[in-house]
Amino acid sequence: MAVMTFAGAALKNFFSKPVTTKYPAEPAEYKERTRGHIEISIDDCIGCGMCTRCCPCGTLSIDKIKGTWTINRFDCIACGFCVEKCPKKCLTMVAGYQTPDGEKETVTYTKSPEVLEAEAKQREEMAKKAAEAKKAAEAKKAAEAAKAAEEKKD
Amino acid sequence: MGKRSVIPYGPQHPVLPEPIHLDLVLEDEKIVDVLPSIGFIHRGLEKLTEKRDFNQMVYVTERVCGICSFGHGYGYCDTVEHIMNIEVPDRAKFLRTIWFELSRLHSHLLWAGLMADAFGFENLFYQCWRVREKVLDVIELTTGGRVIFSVNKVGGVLKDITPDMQKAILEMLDYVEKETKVLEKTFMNDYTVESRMKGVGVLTKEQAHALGCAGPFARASGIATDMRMRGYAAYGELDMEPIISNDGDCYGRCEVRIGEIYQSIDLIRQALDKLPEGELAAVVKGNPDGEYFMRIEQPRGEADYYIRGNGTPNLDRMRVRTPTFANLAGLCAVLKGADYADVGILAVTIDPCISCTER
Amino acid sequence: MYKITRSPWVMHYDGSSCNGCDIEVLACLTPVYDAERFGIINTGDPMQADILLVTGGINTQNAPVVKQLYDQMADPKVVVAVGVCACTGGVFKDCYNILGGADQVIPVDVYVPGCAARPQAIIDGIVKGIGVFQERLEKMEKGESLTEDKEKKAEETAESEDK
Amino acid sequence: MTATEGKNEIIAIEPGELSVKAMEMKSKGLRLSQACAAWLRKDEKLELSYSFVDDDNYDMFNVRISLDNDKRDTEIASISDIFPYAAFYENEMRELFGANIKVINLDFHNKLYRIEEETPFVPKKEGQN
Amino acid sequence: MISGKLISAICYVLFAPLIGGLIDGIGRKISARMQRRVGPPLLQPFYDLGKLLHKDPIHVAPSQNFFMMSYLFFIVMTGGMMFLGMDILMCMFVLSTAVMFLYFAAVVTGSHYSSIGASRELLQMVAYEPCVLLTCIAFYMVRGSFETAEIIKGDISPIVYLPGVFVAFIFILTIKMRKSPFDISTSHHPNQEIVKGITSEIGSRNFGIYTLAEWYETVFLLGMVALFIINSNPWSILAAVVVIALVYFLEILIDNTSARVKSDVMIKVSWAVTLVAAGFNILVLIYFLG
Amino acid sequence: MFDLIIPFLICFPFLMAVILLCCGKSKFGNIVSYFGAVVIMIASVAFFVYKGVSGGFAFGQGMYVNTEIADYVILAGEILIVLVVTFLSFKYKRAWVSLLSILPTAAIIFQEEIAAPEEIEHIYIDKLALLMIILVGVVGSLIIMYAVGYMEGYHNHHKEVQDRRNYFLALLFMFMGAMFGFVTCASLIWLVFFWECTSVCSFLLIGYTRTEEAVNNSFRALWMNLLGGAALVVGIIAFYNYVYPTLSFRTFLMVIPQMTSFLGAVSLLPVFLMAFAALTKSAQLPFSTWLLGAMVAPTPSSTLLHSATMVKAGIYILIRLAPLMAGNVVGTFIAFIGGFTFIAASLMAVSQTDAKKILAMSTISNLGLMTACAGVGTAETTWACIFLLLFHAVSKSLLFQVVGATENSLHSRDVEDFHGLLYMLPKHAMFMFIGITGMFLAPFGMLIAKWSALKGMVDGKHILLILFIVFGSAITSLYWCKWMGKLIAHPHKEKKVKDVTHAGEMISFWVHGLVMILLCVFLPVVSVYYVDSIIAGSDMFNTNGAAIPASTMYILITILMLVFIVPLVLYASGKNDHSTEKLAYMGGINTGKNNGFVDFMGEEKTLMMSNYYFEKMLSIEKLMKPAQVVALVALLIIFSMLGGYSIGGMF
Ligand code: SF4
Ligand code: SF4
Ligand code: SF4
Ligand code: SF4
Ligand code: SF4
Ligand code: SF4
Ligand code: SF4
Ligand code: SF4
Repeated sequence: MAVMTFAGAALKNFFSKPVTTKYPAEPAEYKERTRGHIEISIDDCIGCGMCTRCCPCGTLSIDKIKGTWTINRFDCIACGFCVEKCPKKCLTMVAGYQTPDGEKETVTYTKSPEVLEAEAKQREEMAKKAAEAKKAAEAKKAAEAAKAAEEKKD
Repeated sequence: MGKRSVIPYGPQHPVLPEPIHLDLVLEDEKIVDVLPSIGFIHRGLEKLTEKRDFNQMVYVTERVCGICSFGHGYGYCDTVEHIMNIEVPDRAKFLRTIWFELSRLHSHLLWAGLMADAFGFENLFYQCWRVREKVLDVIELTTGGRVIFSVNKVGGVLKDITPDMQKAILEMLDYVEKETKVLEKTFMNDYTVESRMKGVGVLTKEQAHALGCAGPFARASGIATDMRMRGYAAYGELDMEPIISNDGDCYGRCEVRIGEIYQSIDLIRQALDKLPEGELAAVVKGNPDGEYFMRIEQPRGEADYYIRGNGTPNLDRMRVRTPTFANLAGLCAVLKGADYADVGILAVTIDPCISCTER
Repeated sequence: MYKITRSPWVMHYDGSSCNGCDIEVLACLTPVYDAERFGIINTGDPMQADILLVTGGINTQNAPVVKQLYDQMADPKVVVAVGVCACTGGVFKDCYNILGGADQVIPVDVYVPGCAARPQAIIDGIVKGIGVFQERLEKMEKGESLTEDKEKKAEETAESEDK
Repeated sequence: MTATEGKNEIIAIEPGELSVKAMEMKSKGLRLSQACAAWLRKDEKLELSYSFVDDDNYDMFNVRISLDNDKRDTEIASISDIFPYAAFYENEMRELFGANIKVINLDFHNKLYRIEEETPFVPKKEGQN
Repeated sequence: MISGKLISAICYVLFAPLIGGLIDGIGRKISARMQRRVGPPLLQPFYDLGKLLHKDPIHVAPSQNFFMMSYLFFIVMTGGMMFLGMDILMCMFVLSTAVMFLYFAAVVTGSHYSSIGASRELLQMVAYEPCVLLTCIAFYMVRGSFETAEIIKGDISPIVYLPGVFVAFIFILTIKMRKSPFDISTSHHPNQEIVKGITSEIGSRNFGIYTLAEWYETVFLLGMVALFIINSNPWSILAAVVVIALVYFLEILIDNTSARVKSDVMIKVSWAVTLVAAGFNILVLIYFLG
Repeated sequence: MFDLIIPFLICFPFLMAVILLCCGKSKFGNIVSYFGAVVIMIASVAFFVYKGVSGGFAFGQGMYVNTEIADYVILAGEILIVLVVTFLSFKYKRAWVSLLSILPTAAIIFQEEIAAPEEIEHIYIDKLALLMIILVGVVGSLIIMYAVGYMEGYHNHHKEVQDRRNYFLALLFMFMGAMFGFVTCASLIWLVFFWECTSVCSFLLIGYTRTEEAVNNSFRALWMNLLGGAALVVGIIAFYNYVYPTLSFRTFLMVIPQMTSFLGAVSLLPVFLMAFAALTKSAQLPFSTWLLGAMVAPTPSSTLLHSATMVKAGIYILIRLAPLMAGNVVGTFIAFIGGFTFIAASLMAVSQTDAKKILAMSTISNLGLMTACAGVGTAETTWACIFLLLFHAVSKSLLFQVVGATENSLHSRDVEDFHGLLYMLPKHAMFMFIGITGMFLAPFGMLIAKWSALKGMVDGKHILLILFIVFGSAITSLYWCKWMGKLIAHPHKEKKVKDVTHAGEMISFWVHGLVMILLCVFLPVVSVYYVDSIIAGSDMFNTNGAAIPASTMYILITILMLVFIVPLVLYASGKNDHSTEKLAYMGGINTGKNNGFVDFMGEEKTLMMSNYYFEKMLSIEKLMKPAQVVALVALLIIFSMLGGYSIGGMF
C-alpha cells in the first residue's frame, strides 16, 4: 500500500522547465510533411477537374472558362488526395493550418490575365483549328459527296 | 422503488467526451440497472460507398474514428486488396505495421490519461498526455498528420519512413519506455489508484466469452485472443505473444494495456530492424468484385471489416464492426452492481469509441 | 468597460465527430499547449461555461442536445465550431444522418477548420471567440438584446445555405 | 506462438436454420464476432451474415442468409437468446436494413440510432414511399 | 482589547477574499508547475471572479440565489467569529449551518448531478465533522477555553501538545479544501463523474458567490492551522505563516499525487485517522494534563 | 387551594378516561376530549404561573403526608394492573409475562406491609417536577387535541381496524394522569404504581389495532417495561433493607451519597437498579426495540410515547439520579450505554426511509445523549440534559404530528415520497422544517445543549463519550439534512395532494412551532431564571450559579439569532432581483423540463432522485442485534460488579 507514489515525478516536474510551447507568442513549428492546407500554383492548372472529382468532400470547384479554382477551406479535410491525383502537380500540401474565421468563406484562385489570355487565345485557336478542321472536313465531305455524285453520274 | 434514483448519464459528460447515454437506476450510489442508448453520433458513413468510389473511401474510413484512424484505413485497404488479389510490397507491409503500432502506442497512452482523468488524477492525466505528445510528434513527422495519418491507399502506402525518421522513432521509443516505467509505478502500485481499480467491474473469463468481449477488455479476463496473431501486415514476421491478465477487473485491464505499450515499443523496434527495401505500393487496376471478411486488432480490440464489391468503383457494402460495439454488452454487465462513481472508470476501461461504434 | 477576456471557460460537446477533433481539443489543455495560460478552463457544465466548443456535425439525435446545452449557458456566450465536420459536415456531409455543421441548430461565431483541427488552430479559434465574448458583454451591459444579434447571424447562415 | 490466419468460410443457410446453426456454433465454443446485413444493389438481394469465430485458432465461419427482394420481409428468429449480445447487431440490421428479426431480447424497436430515415440502406418497396 | 479583535474581524471580512484569491492563484500556479506546464496568471482567480459577476445571473430554482447568499454569509460569519476571538466550537457549528445552505442550494434544483453531489457533500461532512469538533475540544483541553482569543494566549504553541490532532486536521483539510483524493462532492477540475457535483447547477453570479465563499473558507481554515502555532510570542505569527505555506504546499502535492477515492474509503480513512491520530493524542493529553 | 391542582391533575385525566370509556362509540367523545385537554392545559399552565407568582419557584414543596385513602386506592390500582396484565397475557398465550407483574407487585406490597410506619411526603413539587408538569400538560394536551382529528382520518382509511377511538383517547388521558403522578410523587411505592401504570397504558396503546404485529410489539413493550419495573422494585427493597429504611424518594436521593462512604458499592446497587429501570423506559439499548415496535399504533400514541411522556419518564428519573451517578461506576456505565445508544441509533436512523422510523431512531438516539449527560452527572451536563429534554419534547411532538398529518393526506410516510413536499403541502413541509431544525440546527436550543454537554464531558475527561458525541452528531446531521433536502427538492411529478388536515391538528402545529421559537428566543431567560436553579436545587448540585455563564449565553444567542434573521433579510431583499431561469443540467437531454429526460428509447422518462440510505451496511436488522449485545454486555459487567460487591458487602 503505497501512497503518493507520484510525488517524485510531480516534484521533478515542479523543478523542471515547463514543456509548454509559447504559441501564439512564438509561431508554431511544423514538420516537413505536415498536412496543413492546399496551395495551388494556379497558372499551371489545366482545369482538368481531376481534383474536384477525387475530393472526398466535394470541396473544390473549377471553372475552366474563367480560369478559377475554388476551395472551401472550412470544408477541406486536408487528405491530400487531390494533390496525389493532380496530373499537373500544381497542387501542393503546405504546412500551417488555415486560420479560424467567423465566416466560412471560399477562396477562389484565378489565373493571371496573361495566362488567361494565352489560354483564351489557345482556346480560340483550338476553336479556330477545330472550325477549320470542321470546315475542312465539311469541305472534304462536300468534295466527297460531289465526287460521289459525279461517280453516280458516271 | 422509493429508494431508487433513475438518472441519465451523458450524452454530454466531461469524463467521457464522447456522447454515449446510459439510463441508470441507482440505489444509493449502487447501479442496479443500466440501459445503453446510442445514436448521438451515428452518421451513416457506411452508406457513402454509393457516392464515393473505393479509393476515396479510404479517407472516409479513416474518419470512422480519429484515434485508431490508421487501423481503419488499413483494415479497409487490406480487405479491398484481398478482394482484388493485390500483392502489397513487403516494405509497405512493414511500414503499415510500424504505423499501426505507433497508433496503438498513442491510443494506449491516451487511454491511460483518460483513465487517470476518470478517477480524478489530474497530474497523471497530464503526464500521460505529455508523453503521448512525443508519439504524436513522430507520427506527424512521418505522416504529416497528428491524429489522422492518411498514408494508406489501396495497394500500399503513400509515404516512406526515411532513415532520419527511423532514428527519431527509436529515440522516441526510448523516451516513452522510460516514462512508461514512471507511469506504471503509479498505475500499478498507488493506494488511491488501486482503491479505484482493484475489484471494480470484475468480469470472469466465462462471462467475457459469453458476452463476446474483444480486445484488452477480453484479454484482461484471461482470453488470449489477439488478431495480430493472425499475421496480417508484417505481424507474421515479428515475435509477439498476446498479453493477458487474469484479474478481470479494471486493474487487470490497466495491466494489459500497460503491457501492450511495452509490446508495441518492442514490435516497432523489431519492425524497424527487419524493414525491407522495396516499392511502397502496388499498381491497382480494375474495380473490386467479390467479398471478404477481415479481422484486425485495433488498440481497442478486434475490428471486423466486411466489403462487398460489385465490379463498379462504388462498393455494395462496406461494413466495420468495431471493438466497442462488441464490448457494449460487457460494459453493461460490469456496470451492474458497480458504484455510480465507477461509471466513468468502467466506461473508460473498455476504452470506448462511440464514434466507430455508431459510424 | 470591464474586461472579461481573461477568463473564457469552455465546454466541449462532441456532436457526430470522429474523435479526432475531440482529442485535439483535449490536447490543447495538456502541458504542451496548456490552454490554461489564457485562463481557459474546460468545464463540463453549461451553467458555468462561456464558450461552447462543438466538434463534429449535427445529426437528428444530437441536434436537440446541442441546442439545449447552448440554451443553458448564461449570456454572454460564444460558439466555436471545431473541425470541418462542425463547420460544414465535412467528409460526412453527404451521409443520410448528418444535417450539416453546428450552425444548423445554433449560431456559430467562429469556425475552426482542419481535420483534425490542430491544437494551435483551436487556441486561435478560442482567442477569436474571446473577442466576440467581450463585444457581447458590452452589448449586454448597454441593455441591447443579444438575441437579435444571434438571429441575424442565424439568418445569414441560412442564406448562405440557400446559396 | 506462430501466426495463424485461420479459416474464413461462408456457409449459406435458409432463414429457418439460423437458430440451429447458432446453437451448433455455441456448442463448439465459438463466439459471435459480428452480424451484418448487406444490400446488393445489382442483384437486389438482402444478405445477412452472422460471423462466428474461434478464439483459439482464429477460424471464422460466416453464416449467410440470402433473401431476394420479394422475400426480404421473411421473418427471422433472433439468436439473442443464444448469444445475448447479438441484440445490438440485430437491432442494427433491423433498423438500417429492415431485416425482419423477431423477438430480440433487448428490443430497441427501431430506435437504436433514432434516425429520421427508415431503413436507409435498402430502397423503399413499391407502394411505400 | 475588544477593539483589537474587532479590527482583526473587520480585516478578515475585507481582506480574506484578496488573500484567499491570491492563495488560490498561487495554488493553481504550483499545480500547473507540478504538471509541467506554465499555468494561468497569478491573478487568474480574480479574473474569473470578475467575469462570473459580470455575466447574466442565472438560476435553476429561484431559491438558489437566496441559499447561496446565505451560504456566503455564514461562511463569512464563521471566519468573522473566529477572528473576533469567539467560541471556536460555535464557529464550527455555524460552519456546518453554512454547508447546509450549500446543500439546500444544490438539492432544491432536484437535478441529478447536483443532488448526488449534495449527498456526497453530506458524506464529506460526516467524514470531517468528528475531527473538526475534536480539534476544537483539543484546543479547549490545552487552553481551558473554546475562545480563540484565549487559545492564542498560551506560552507554548498548542501544536506541542497536539501533534496527532494537527496531523488529523491537515488530513481533514484535504476534504474541506476539495482537493484530490477527497474532492468527491465537487472538484476544481471538470473530470468528476458527477460533472461539477454540488455546484453543477450553480452558474455565473452564484458561482461567483461560491468562489468567494471558498476563499473566505480557505482563509478561515488556514487560520485554524495558525491556531496550532500561534502563542503569546509575536514571532510565532511568522512561524504560523511558514507552517501555513508548508501545509498548503503539501495539500497541493497531495492533490497532484492521488486519485479521487470513493466516499466509503474517504469515510473509513478519515475516521481512522481521526480516531488514531486525534483520539490517541487526546487520550495522552488526558493522562498528562489530567 | 392551588395545591389541590396536583391531585386534580392526577385524577382528572383518569376521570376523563372513565367518561370516555362510557361514551362507547358516540361522537360525544370528541367534545369530551377537547374539553379535557383544554382543562388540563389550563390547569397545568395556571399552576405553573401560580407557582411562579407566589414565589413557589424558589424551593421545593412537599405535601400530603397522610394519605391513607389514597394509599388504598393505589393498592387497588396496583392489583387492578396485575389483574389486567395477567388476564391479557393468558389471553394472548404469554403467561410468563404476568409473572413480571405479579411478583414485583407482591413484593412491593409485602415490603409496604412490613415497613415500619413513617411519615413521608407523598407529593413533592420542585422546579423539575414543575417543568415536567408543564411539558406533559401542554404537549400532552396538544397531542390529545391532535389525536381527535387524526383518528377521524385514520379510521376513514383503515376500515380494517375496529373503531374504538374513545377507548384510545381514554388511554391517552390515563397515560397523562399517570405521568402527572409519576413526576410529582415522592413516595417510592407510588412511584412504582405510576410506573407500572404508564407501562400498561403504553402496552394497551400499542396493541390498539389488535393485529398480530401489534400484539407482538405490545407484549415486547410490556415485558421490557415490566422488567424495568421489577428492577425498580428490587432496587427499592434493597435500598430499604440494606441501605436506609425509608420509602421516601427524597430521602433516597439525599441519603445515598452519605451512605456511600461507609457502605461502599452496596449503596450504589439501588441507584443502578433504578437507572436500569430508567433505561428500559427510555428505550436505551438493549431495550430499544420496544419503542420501534410501538409505531404500529396510530400516530398520536407514538407522539405521546416519544415526546413528552413515557420515554421522558426514564430521563426524568435519570436527572433525579444524576448527582448520585457523578463520577462513580454506575454513572460511567449508564453514560456509556447512553453514548453508545446515541451513536448506534443515529447510524440506524441513516438507513431508514420510513419517516416514523427515522423519528423513532432519532428519539432513541437523543434519549441516549440525555442518558449520557445524566450519567456523567455534573452540573453542566445535567443542565444540558434538561435542555435536551425540553427541546426534544417539543420538536419531536411537532414532527410526529406533522408526519402523521402528512401521511393522512399523502398516503405515505416514506421520506422519499416527501420529495418536493414544499410544493404539495407547503404548511406541513414548513412545520417539518421547523421541527427538524429544532432537532439539530442553530439557532435552536439543541445545539447549545450539545455544546454544553460536550464541554461538560471534556471537563469530566470522558474521552469515549466525547468520541461518541462527535461521531454521532456528524451522523445526526446526515439524516436530518437528507430529510430537509427532500422537502425542498424540485418535485418529480407535479402532483396535487388534497390536504385533509383538521383545524385541531393545525392549531397544535402552530402552538408547537410558536413554543419552539419562543423557547429559542428566550433560551437565556429560561436558563438563568429556571433551569439553572433546578441544577442549583437542594437535592441536585447545590452549586450556586449557572452551568453556563449568562454572558456567554447572550453572546451565543445573539449570534444565533443573527443566523436566523439574516437569511430572512436576504430572502426579502433577493425577491426582486433579476436572474434568468435555466433548465437543470442533464447532459443535454432534458425534455424541456427539470424532471424528465429522453431515455434510451427516445421516450420521456421521469428523473428520480433518492437519498442515500446505506441499507446494506446500516439497516436496523443488521445493527440492532450487535448493538444490543454490546449494551447487554456492559449491563452484565456492571451488574456483576455491583452484585459482587453487594453480596460481598452483605456478608
Ligand atoms: S488529366 Fe487526363 S482527362 Fe484530365 S485533361 Fe489531363 S489528360 Fe485529360
Ligand atoms: S478518379 Fe477517375 S474514375 Fe474516379 S471518378 Fe474521377 S474520373 Fe472517374
Ligand atoms: S485535401 Fe482532400 S479534402 Fe482537401 S481539397 Fe484536397 S482532396 Fe479535397
Ligand atoms: S487536378 Fe490539378 S490541374 Fe486539374 S484542375 Fe485540379 S488543380 Fe488543376
Ligand atoms: S475503436 Fe475507436 S478509436 Fe479505434 S478505430 Fe474504432 S472508433 Fe476509432
Ligand atoms: S473534422 Fe475530421 S478529425 Fe474532426 S471530427 Fe471531423 S472527421 Fe474527425
Ligand atoms: S415501525 Fe413501521 S413497519 Fe415497523 S411495526 Fe411499526 S409501523 Fe410497522
Ligand atoms: S397511507 Fe396512510 S393515510 Fe393512507 S391509508 Fe395508509 S395509513 Fe392511511
